[in-house]
Amino acid sequence: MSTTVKRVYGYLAEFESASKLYKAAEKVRDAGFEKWDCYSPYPIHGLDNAMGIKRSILPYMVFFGGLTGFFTALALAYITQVSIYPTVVQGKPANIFTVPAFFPIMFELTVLFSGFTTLFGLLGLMQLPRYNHPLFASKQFARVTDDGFFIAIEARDPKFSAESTKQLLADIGGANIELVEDEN
Amino acid sequence: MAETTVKADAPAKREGPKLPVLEREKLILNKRSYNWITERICGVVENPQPLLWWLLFIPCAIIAAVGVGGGLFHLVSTGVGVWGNTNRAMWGWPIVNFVFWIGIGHAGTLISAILFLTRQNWRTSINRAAEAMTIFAVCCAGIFPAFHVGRVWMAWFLAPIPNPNQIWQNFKSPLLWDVFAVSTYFTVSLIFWFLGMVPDLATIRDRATGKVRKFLYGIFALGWRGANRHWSHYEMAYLLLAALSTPLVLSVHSVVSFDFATSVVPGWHTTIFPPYFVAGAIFGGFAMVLTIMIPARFIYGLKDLITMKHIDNMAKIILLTGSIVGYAYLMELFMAFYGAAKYEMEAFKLRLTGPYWWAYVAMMSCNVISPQLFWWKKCRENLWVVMGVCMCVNIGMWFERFVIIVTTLSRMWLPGDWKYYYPSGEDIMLFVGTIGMFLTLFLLFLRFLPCINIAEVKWTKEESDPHFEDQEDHPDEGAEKIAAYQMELEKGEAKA
Amino acid sequence: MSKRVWNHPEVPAEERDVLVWRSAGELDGSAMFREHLEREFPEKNGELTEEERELSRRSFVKLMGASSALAGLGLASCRRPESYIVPYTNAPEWVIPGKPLYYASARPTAAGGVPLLVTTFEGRPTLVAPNEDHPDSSGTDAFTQASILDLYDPDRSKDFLKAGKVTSKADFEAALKESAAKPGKIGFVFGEDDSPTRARLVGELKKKFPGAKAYRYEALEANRAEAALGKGNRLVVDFSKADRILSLDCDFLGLDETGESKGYFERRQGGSHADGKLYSKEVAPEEMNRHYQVEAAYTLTGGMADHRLRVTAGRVAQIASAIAAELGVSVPASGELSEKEKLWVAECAKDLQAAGGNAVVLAGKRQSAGLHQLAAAINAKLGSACAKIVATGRGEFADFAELVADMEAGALQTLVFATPANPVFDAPADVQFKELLAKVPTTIHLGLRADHTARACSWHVPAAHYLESWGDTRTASGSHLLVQPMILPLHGGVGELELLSAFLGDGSLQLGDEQTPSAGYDAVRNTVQLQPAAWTEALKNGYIDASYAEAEATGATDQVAASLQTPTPSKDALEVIFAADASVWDGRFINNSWLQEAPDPISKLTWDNVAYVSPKTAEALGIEPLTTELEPETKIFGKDVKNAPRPEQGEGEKAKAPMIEVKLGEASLKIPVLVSFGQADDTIVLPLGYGQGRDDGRSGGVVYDKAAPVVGQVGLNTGFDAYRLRTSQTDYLASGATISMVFDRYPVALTQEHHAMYGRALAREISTDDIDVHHHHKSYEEQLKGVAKQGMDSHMPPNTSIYKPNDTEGKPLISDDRHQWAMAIDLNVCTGCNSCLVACQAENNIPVVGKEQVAKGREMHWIRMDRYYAVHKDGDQDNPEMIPQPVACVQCEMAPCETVCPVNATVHTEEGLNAMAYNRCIGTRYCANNCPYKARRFNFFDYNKRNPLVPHNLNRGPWGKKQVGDGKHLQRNPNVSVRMRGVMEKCTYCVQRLEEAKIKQKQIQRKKALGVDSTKMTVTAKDLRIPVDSVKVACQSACASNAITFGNLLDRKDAAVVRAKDSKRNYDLLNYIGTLPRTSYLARVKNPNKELTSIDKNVGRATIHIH
Amino acid sequence: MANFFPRWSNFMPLKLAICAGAIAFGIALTIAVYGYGIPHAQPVGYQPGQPIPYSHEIHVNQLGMDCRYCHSFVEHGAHANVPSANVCFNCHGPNKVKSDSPLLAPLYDAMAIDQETGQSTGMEPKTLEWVRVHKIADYAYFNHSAHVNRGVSCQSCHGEVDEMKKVYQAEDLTMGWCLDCHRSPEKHLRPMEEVFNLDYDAEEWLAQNEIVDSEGLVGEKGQRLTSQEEFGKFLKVHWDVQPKESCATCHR
Repeated sequence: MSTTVKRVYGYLAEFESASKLYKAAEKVRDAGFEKWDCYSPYPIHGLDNAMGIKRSILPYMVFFGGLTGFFTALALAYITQVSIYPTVVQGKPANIFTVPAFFPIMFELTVLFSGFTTLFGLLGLMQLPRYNHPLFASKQFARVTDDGFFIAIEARDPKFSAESTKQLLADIGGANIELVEDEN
Repeated sequence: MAETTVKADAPAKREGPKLPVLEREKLILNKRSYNWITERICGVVENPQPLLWWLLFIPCAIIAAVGVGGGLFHLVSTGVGVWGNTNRAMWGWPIVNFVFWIGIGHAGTLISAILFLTRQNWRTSINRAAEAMTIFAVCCAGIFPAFHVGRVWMAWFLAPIPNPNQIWQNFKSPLLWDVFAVSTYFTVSLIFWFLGMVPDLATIRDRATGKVRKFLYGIFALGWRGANRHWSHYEMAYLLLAALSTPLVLSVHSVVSFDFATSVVPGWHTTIFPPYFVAGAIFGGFAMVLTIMIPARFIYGLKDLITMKHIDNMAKIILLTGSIVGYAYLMELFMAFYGAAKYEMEAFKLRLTGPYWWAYVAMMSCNVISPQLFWWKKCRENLWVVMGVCMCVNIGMWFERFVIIVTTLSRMWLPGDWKYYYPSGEDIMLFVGTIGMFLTLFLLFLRFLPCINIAEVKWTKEESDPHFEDQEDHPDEGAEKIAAYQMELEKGEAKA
Repeated sequence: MSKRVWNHPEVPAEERDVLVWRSAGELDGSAMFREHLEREFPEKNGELTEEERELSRRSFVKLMGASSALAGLGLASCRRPESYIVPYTNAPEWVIPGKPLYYASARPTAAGGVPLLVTTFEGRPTLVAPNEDHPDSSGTDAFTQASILDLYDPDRSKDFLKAGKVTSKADFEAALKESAAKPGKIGFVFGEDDSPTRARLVGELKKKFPGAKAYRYEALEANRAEAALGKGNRLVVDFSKADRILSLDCDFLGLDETGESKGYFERRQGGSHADGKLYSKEVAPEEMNRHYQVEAAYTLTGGMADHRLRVTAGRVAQIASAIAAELGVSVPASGELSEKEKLWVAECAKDLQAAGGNAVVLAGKRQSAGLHQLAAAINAKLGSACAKIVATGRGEFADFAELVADMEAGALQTLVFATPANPVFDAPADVQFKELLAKVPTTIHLGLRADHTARACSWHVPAAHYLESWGDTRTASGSHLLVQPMILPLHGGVGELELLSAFLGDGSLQLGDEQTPSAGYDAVRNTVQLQPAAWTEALKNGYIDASYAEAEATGATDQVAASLQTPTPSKDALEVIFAADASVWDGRFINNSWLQEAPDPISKLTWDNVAYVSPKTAEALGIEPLTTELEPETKIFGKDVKNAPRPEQGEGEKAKAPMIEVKLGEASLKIPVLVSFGQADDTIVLPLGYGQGRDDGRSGGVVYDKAAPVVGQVGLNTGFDAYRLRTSQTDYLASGATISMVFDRYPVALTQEHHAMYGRALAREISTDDIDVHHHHKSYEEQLKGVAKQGMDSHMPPNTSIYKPNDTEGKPLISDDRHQWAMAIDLNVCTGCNSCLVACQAENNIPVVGKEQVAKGREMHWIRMDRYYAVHKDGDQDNPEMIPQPVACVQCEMAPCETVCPVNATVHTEEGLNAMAYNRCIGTRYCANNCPYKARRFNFFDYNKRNPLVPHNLNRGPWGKKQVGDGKHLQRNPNVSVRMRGVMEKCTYCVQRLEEAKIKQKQIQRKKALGVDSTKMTVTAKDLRIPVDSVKVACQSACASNAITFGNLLDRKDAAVVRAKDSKRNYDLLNYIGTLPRTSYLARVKNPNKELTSIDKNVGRATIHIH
Repeated sequence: MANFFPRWSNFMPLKLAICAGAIAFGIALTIAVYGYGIPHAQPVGYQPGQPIPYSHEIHVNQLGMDCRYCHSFVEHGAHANVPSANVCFNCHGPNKVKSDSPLLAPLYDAMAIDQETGQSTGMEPKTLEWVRVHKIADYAYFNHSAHVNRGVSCQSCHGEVDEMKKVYQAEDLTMGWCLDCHRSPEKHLRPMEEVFNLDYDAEEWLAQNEIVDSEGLVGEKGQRLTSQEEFGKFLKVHWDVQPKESCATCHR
């Protein structure tokens, strides 16, 4: 058996239901913790408030993503159709008046770029994919995707202390409180 | 067929202000627990497949391989002439099939996106399967226009790639719009579908026992761990995608309809096409969702998740959209008559009475008349009737495209070139092949992926509400807030 | 691809027996020229296997001038494959690689030689066009246009045959020497064309071999007219003087020609071509001719007629005699006429009488000698100045009856066939020609095809095509045309004159090579007796001034009474009319795929012949299923709706005509049947020439023997042999036929299956007479004004566009200030003869697709020859108006096809052309859907690579039979891309010719510049504009009636096309969609007799009654 | 329960994405350079060996022969023909220039003449097969006469042929390259007399020949032209040179 000291990730506590989790979250928030999170099998309404998380900034990213798509399409169409090589098709004008014909593609590229921004923006914000995580080492944590509700408070949090944090979790109704360690 | 529905009890008594709340049917019956939901849905993926699955899968896979694989091989090696298209009907079955499939591919995104935006919580039980259907239908649809071109090996001419010839695409062509629209639609639908599935893949991952499963589901679950900081972004992303998909889904079929509407062809050149096509797509898409979900519901015992309420809701949408489509048909006829354009009038006269009258009759009776049965609750409750009407609608929607494309092209402007169009064996083979491919992919989807959105279904349970247990404990959440929250729920659900 | 194919073939010099021969003048000329002659064809006939022939032919294509050959296609490597430029070793004079050379020549036909201008590329003839320098030149028909394909026919006879077995040329030469030395009683059978050199040689032969006899025979030349006009005489009509024409079953614009028809068409234009300028005025009714036609079944001539009387063929003579009686010719009394006929006869006679010397009566060649005598008598009575009887050189030749008699009597020891006919197949059935042939010890057959006669003769000699051999011929009026070869015989064929010369000499064939001219050349030179300079000039012009001497008519009327004695047909005893086929003529073009695929101008049938009956007869005989209505109607809610259902015989690939059995005397024939509108009741029309070989088990044709093929791949299993019903007595008309239904149906490939315009004002027609239109009485002038306002156009507001077709600088997009191309098609003179269609096929490398594909609706002809029947609601439903309408790409200025192409493969040029970049096309076919005129054609298969003639072959794709290296490919125009599969194609106004002309104009500017300082020279748009009307497109030059006008809109009134478009008759097809087509149509004008409009209500109203 | 995925897997997706991106970029770059810049069908610098090592440098530069002596149809037809063997023979025939050079053996074989005796060998002529250097696609119909007759020199497309000991391809001959000139022909126009002068230099020529823009076609009226740019524009207007960009110009 190795005697290496493992790095502590934090405390994990289970809660009975969404309501209990909600209430517990408020308390952890009020206790001033920063590096902690709630875990649940489905999104719980209002938990963001209870945890004190700000609204996601994803919409702003997507807006600029969409804008990029829009201008890409406009530039692509206008430059190729009007500036570089205008062709005479059905006597349609080869100048600014031809832009209405590009609307469908401008729309589609706006959506396409927005879609990609959403996907990659989301992954970036969530810092996923992350396949290895200390919490996965916890046996009970596997129930988080089924019917488990958890709160984990990380050791990185300045307010974290081995004893009082555990006590806090117990106080707010956490069960099966477990010290989660990094595996290596 | 009798369906044993357990009438839901009145919701648990809540303190606080009394609100005039109508009693609602529950979306999940028999007060199933979270774990029951997980077990039931993941069970579909984890348990050995019923015999019926194999009995369906093997023939479908063979049909797909022969029909699509063999059909396309012959087509590409020999030429488009193996199809029935002629110098008169330059588009025939292939484009009919394309529009048919792309139409089917609309319900999925629609259910996911529009119903999400309008807070129709009943969508949660069906949206996953419907989205999968979208993806697979778009795959099937994509085959047709791609291989329909005479020189498929030159199809990259459609992509605006800088090239030494300095020649570009024609951005004024509806067909190029189509290329952009369909590929965008496919991409965004795929993102939507995949993102929606990530938490459920995590569920399966966490339940998996085998190493291969652990690895593969683990890879696609992206390391999801249900953290609320993730849920927060995730919900926003989902909302954004829904908001993007809604206009997209409307645009795609509008653009497909532009292929026809922007032409000068009598019978095509009509401004009613975009809304009419979109309504038709929703109509056909919902019918296809029902056609597939009703049997799946039986096979996998998902009756408590896909309830009669779901089916009833969908039947009502079919009735509504079917009536819109019927209105469009009649309006077309009226405009042809009222417009006093000889060729337009003739085109519609020939649709009604010409050599393809049977296709018109099939379209009218399947699309307009058969859904009218859904005015009666009895019919909406009888699954045999629902299934029958849905089959009719599937057939009718195919004929709608047939009427628009083939009937029009075989009797166009100059009688000197009128010629009847016959599909060839390869046409039929490829169409049947795509049906096989669609079913094969769908069966594989049932086999390997969660067919119902586990996370969202859990969320529709009443106890998922953090305020479910008692409200007093939340002094900072005033009664007004609760009322507003309830109102919001009502607004969305009263419709359903 | 193996490398050996591309190697330059090496053949010893003395064996180079096929070579390019460009102009006789040069051949005749200096030794230097001989040095310059270049070998083109490396093959050695008779010693190569079929495969080797194919290979070397392929090499031939690759060796053209600067064209390149690929070696070691570097598929594995990414390197560019090495290709070679193989220049001539000794460059021949005049040949500029890639540039065509034009030579004058002529095609001999029974109706009179056709003066031609042949286009050659590096020695390959690729296209024939009328020689417009010739005073008699009046276009070409479809047969002439397609005859060039016969030259390259892969199934052409290539081998000498002895008793049907392949033998060597040496064998034959030995036999010929023997024969020429001691031929015994020798006979020669020639075609019906008139060749002065042949006549001279025959004269010499008669001197050399006392008792030698010359005959003439072609299946469809019965020479009945000679009974009235005298032996060897023919009637030549000067149509330009003919004010009134009565045609008694004479298809003078179509299949039986009577002199040049140019004058007819000019008169049809009613003086609008005054002052030598086309369309300088409107059609003036008083200057138009009036054309009466009496016929049983529609002919192209009948379609042009102002008044068409529909009677059975047997009754034509009765009508003629009634007219003759009206005019005061003493004739036996004719049979009973109906009231309507009486009126028609009386008014027609009155009209003819009034025109006097400017009237002419023509009798059809299928009609009896009696009718010809009647016609001659009427002409004489009228004092017709436009009908001239001339003595041709053919009087010297004995006719077929004599040949048969001589053969039967065993009076011939040697018989030489040099006729294009195929007597074993096409001689009357009762003659039993094959048995007769056995009575002649030595028979030598000279022919392009190893046909039935070739197989039955003791010797067959592959003949040289008229583009490969020396010869001469005469036009209908007697102008002496020179036939000069464009190329040495591809397969070592022997010319007719060479064979005759061999008999005149010691029997050795002098075929000529690059060193020595052939015997035919000497023969022609000896005939014309011209000094070298004059000879060169004559070759350049293609003709020598000459004309036939006028002859006196015999004035005989001895057979008139007999001609009136024809039984009245009934449904149990039908009248049979044997007709020349518009695709294979008498059967000689059976292997010509262009003609086979060109739809019959009337029935629109391709690849087959069928029996035609009138709708009423079909109903009476109970022939089911056949659609007998022009615009079929269905009762819907008690109302008749014209709803264009599928014809009952099926449509498209499922069109299957019912089979009937026609019994005539002892003989019977199973043949499919179709309804023909405007045909006389109780008659059945059987086109001849088909059914030359069938191996599909059907009984209606000669059984095809693979070991002794009598017909090539093209003609195999096409049509039914109606010759077997034909006897010497009933060679054109027979009576007493019965029909019974056979429980069978036959797939037919029709290019048009709906025959009416269904109320759409497409092909427009007006009348010089007053007409009631929607209860308004409209004079000719009013109708003329209303042409552009017919149908939808009457109430559509003008199209307005919210966008202006401008570029970034606000200048119009179609901006070229030198050329703006446009075309006008004059329906007034278009007969619908297919000549343009075939010319287009030749010029633009349009592939043949085969019967299966045509049936599906995938024919590739860029010109679709629509033909509509129209009846007025009060008019005679059984005798509709027939009006053709050629539709090709109309080059819309606002072309709907362009905007929908996603890859910019079809865009507009600055000159108003709707260009098609084949190499950019990916084949979405959207353009074709959006084309209102349906003028686009798609290559559904690799028609150029795969052989479409083998059944189902195209569907086999890469496993199918190929046709690469097939001789037909030598005909290709090198200036037009050969399209691959998956590519859209269509008419672009022969853009290759336009570009060529524009470049030529630029070359001229430089030549001007070289004298002076080029920087001081100013070139303007006007200098770069090609001379007015100097470019002719292929269809235009082929057109016999000048119906197509093409030119530059910027030439203003100088250009014929602009004047045509300024005509009030001008209208745009489907004008109201706003496509602004550059091709417009000119409405047809009918010139009816006022007195007859009460019975002929359809005349001039083909569209005008349409709302 | 332990983590199924090892710790290093956390950065795998990012690494893979970067790798994939790099590879895609590399492919794109390769295509851009080799496909776009130098399309393999039109390799600039392609310089194959020829059956006879004919040197343009000697014939044109040293001997001063005109292009049209050999490429005789360049003014008249679409093709600038490669000379037939008898043209070479005009100078290199028996007892003429270099008639004994072994390099000329293929020429003598082509003419079927014995190089030593000058008599006919009586053998089958072995046709000369020159390796094609400049090739455009079969469906593009380039016409030499249309260009040289309008003041476009051989040099514009074929480069400094007079300097070439062995001919190579100087320009890429792609459609885009064609279009460049069709869009701005003024870069290549020169006096028609100088089209075949491969030593021509616009500025030198203009220095010797006074060309005055008297009509103000380029700039100010009466200005003396000095550069190719100005001169080209002047000639373009003067000669009404309007090269087309529409498909039918080259594709039929």
